[in-house]
Amino acid sequence: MTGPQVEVLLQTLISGLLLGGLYALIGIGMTLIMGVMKIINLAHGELMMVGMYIAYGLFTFFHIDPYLSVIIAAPLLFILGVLLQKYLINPVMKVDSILPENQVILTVGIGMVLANLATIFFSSDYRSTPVDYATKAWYLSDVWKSSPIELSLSFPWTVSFLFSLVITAGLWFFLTKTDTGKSIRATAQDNDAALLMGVHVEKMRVITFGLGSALVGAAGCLFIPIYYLYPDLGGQFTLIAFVITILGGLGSTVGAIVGGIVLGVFESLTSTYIGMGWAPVGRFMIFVAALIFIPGGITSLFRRKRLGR
Amino acid sequence: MTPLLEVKGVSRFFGGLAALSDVTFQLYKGEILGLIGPNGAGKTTLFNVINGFYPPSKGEIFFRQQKISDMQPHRICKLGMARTFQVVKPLQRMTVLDNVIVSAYLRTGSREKAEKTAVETLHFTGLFEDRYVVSKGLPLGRRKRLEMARALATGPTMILLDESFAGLNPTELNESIGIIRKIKESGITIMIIEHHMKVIMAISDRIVVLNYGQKIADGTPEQTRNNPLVVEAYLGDAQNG
Amino acid sequence: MNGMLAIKGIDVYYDDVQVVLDVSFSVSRGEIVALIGANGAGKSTILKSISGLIRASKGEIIFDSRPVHTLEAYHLIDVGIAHVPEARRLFVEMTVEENLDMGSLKGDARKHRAKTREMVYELFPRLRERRRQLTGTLSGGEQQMVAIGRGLMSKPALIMFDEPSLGLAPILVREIFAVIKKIRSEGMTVLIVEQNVKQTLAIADRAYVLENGQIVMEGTGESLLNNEHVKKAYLGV
Amino acid sequence: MKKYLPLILMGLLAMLPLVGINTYLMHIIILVIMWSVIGMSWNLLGGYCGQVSFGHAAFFGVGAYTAGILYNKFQISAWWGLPASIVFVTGFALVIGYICLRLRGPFFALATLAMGVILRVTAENLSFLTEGDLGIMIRERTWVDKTWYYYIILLIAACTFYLVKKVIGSKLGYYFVAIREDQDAAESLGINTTLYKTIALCLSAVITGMAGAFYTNYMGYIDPKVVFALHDISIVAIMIVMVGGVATFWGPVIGSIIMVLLAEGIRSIPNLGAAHHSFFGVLLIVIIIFLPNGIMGDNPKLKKILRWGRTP
Repeated sequence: MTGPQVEVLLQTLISGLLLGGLYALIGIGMTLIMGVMKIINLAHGELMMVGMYIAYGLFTFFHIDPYLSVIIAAPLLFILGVLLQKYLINPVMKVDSILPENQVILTVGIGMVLANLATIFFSSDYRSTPVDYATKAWYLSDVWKSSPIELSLSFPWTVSFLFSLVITAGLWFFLTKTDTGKSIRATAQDNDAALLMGVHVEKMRVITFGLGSALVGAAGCLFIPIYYLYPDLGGQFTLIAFVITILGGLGSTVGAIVGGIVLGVFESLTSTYIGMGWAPVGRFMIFVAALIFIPGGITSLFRRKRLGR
Repeated sequence: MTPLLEVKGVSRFFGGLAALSDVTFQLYKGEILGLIGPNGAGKTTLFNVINGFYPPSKGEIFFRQQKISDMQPHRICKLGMARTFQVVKPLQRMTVLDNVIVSAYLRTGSREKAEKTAVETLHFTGLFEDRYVVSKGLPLGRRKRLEMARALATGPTMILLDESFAGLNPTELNESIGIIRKIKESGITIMIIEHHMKVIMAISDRIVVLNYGQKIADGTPEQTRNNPLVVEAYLGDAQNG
Repeated sequence: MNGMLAIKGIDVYYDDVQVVLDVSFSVSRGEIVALIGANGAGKSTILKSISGLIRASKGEIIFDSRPVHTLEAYHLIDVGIAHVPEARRLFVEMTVEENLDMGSLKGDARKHRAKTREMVYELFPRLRERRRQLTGTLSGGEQQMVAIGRGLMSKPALIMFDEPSLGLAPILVREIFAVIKKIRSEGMTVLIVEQNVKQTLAIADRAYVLENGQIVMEGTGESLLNNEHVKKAYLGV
Repeated sequence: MKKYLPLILMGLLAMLPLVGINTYLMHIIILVIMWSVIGMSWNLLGGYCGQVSFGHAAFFGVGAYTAGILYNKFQISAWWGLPASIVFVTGFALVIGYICLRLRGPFFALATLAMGVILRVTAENLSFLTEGDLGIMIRERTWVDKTWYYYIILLIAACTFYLVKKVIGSKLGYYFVAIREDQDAAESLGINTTLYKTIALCLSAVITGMAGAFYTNYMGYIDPKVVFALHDISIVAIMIVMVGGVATFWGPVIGSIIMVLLAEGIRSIPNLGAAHHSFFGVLLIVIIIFLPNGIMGDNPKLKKILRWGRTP
């Protein structure tokens, strides 16, 4: 490989990794909800879109930095998630119908309303937050003068990535070190056993949906410095989240991180080497391949090794 | 005489744990074979392996001299082996008659013929009165019998019954025993999992006992009853007590 | 002896199928009481209705002279009832220690968590060695130990075991039964459901025999052990 | 009487153009009939066979593009798209079925949703074939008057209705419902569930694809965002069935009347037109919570509510 080729490849891998870190945050929210509630939330991307509009609004009207708006948007999304779960999703889970996919269709309805409300309030124009650091970047040649190749690290991408790492670490701490976190994991693994331990399972479901929404809302705030915003962007991210969960294995947080990164890198490679417009196709090729070849997701490969005696 | 069903050294692992290990037995035409064993001994797993839901991890199964251990359940059923489920699986929103018609369609494409077979089967199993009831609303006893009716309507040579008597009241129990005797008279071979010892001892020609996934006995009801291994498996040893 | 748990004429339905018919019995403080009977007799269902996983459609369940059949399942552990469920039902993607901790989420149990955990490790030294291991990777016997330990973590007054010997090799079964006896000697009351009739009756003070969702016989462990009907019910002798 | 209802209705509908109705009304009726066709086909797979598809736009789009590409690239009348779409859509359905039908329940639903998106993105990118985002325009419309379009879609609808009715009354229909009710039980009763699910998918896909081919001819313009739309095609197809009645013959017809009129109604109200997705979404939520099996499917329940309303 020639120098410039290596440069392109490395640059592609770096962008892929950064993107993947953000994807992981989106995927974790969905996988948590899927694990605990055994439903697929097709309004996930729309919740992210709501988070982005909150960050956009805070920036435009109050000049609050998007990264700072995480601490406002995430709690708001938490409340929105709790309300949705309590008053819409939960009642439907108890309804008997011919098609058990009712709850999935319900979340589609929720997503439609959210996207449409955004159109009504903000019109369907593309928006962005023109932060002054948007084009700032670090260059490899700044630190290593005689470097044979040139690589750059975009400032907002890197900061977003780091924030997503911090949030993921915080979540990991919550899930493994606190009783509430453990109760959520317990509910996902065995509903009845959790009840026997005195876990208020219904409450855990509500909290989980809130938490999943807050996570994806936070991801929205991290995306806004680097991405355009428009009301219909949600659907695309719902699918991304779903592809990640399939890739990583349903309900597995570690899987979601791995899945997110794999997807980010793969998409980045597709857009560099095949063309920008094809990135979504690459995304779904991975998805289809995962469905056919590793039905349990990437984590199932590890697990088989660990449990296989 | 060649056996109708031949299970040869079948093992089945789940995540490294053996639910069945090296199970071998034969079943001859016209027999009623009882399959017993304590809870968790692997009886239902054995049915699922024979009927094709799980491929065996090791070993082979032959039915009517054909290897069926690599076939899908629907092909095994077409070959003439039908089963019932321990946890009844009626097609909930269909009527009793429609449930049985679905099965009868296995051997015919015509609605008239399928309905005729279904009605005959319903008479045979005493469910005719309930034919227009939506099966969701059927009491358990009838649902268990619907499972049997459905299996019979596929025109089987052999039928696997998984706890068709559990939870029945004494009247229903006697009716079901009567039906099983009638099934045998009609020339269909039966393999049955059952916990009602009285029933299994009374109707079986031969009994296979499983414990921890292994076959620990194979013989007549009389032999089984007096087999110390079986007594221990059921009552547990009391050396510690 | 004073009555601790009293079951008064409960009926339980699964969907619309009746599995328990007008069952009444009682457990006194410090006793080991066994429910025995064939598969499908309704034993597990009775335990589940005590711990609130299934609701009895009729009848009352009184524990420490207060009705508990109206409580939500997650409150039962607060009144002092622990249920070690059939097939163990561990949180397989959690470590041994996390599983134990799940047993002590509330009140006093939470305060004494570390101390109780030590007690469990004393009881099952093997668990201490494996405390960082995921429970899904343990053997059946070890898993049963975790399940029992998890039940003990809430420091219950009454602990209910559902088929603790299920799927275990005879030597392990003996070990588990010895532990159950020890648990009682430390002041807990035990209600046990088992298919392993002989060993269960050997440790039980009293037992009830269930058939088709009804109690057909009761007596001391010893008297039932020698009862011809019990043998018949199980082996059709 | 009830037996002849479809025939009588057909007769009345066939005479409709003779009455002389205005072009706009005719357009609405054509849309209603086209959506009934899509609804009936979705119902065959989702309602009867229990395989909920979120990606029927994939089949609609492939049908539409078959017609469009035949016209645009091969200079043949786009009407040939109707027969040709049968072949192409079947091909696509087989591939999609191979990938998605191994999944159960909501995962099937999501996989089909992804398929719809894959096809849209592919159509956007394969510009040499599809003209990409520009779309394909049928420059010479066959008729100015809508009457003939009306008769063609009416004929397709009548055939679909007859086909669904025939299928559901036959062995095939019994097998579909058996699979919906319990896949394991169905398999153990000798039903090759993979095969029959594939058959249901292909039938459903082909009918939707023909509706798509008709759409190209009727509207004279297609682009990927329109014919592969998730919300405006795939979800509307589900809603028509959900609203009208899951696994009923008339449900999709009733559902499409309601949905088309609702959509047109909302669009015609000034200032509210933009909110039509919100109305759809809220309607969907309300239907799922209160009438989970649709208007026809929950007749007894609806009656009870009405009765309860009358006696305070």
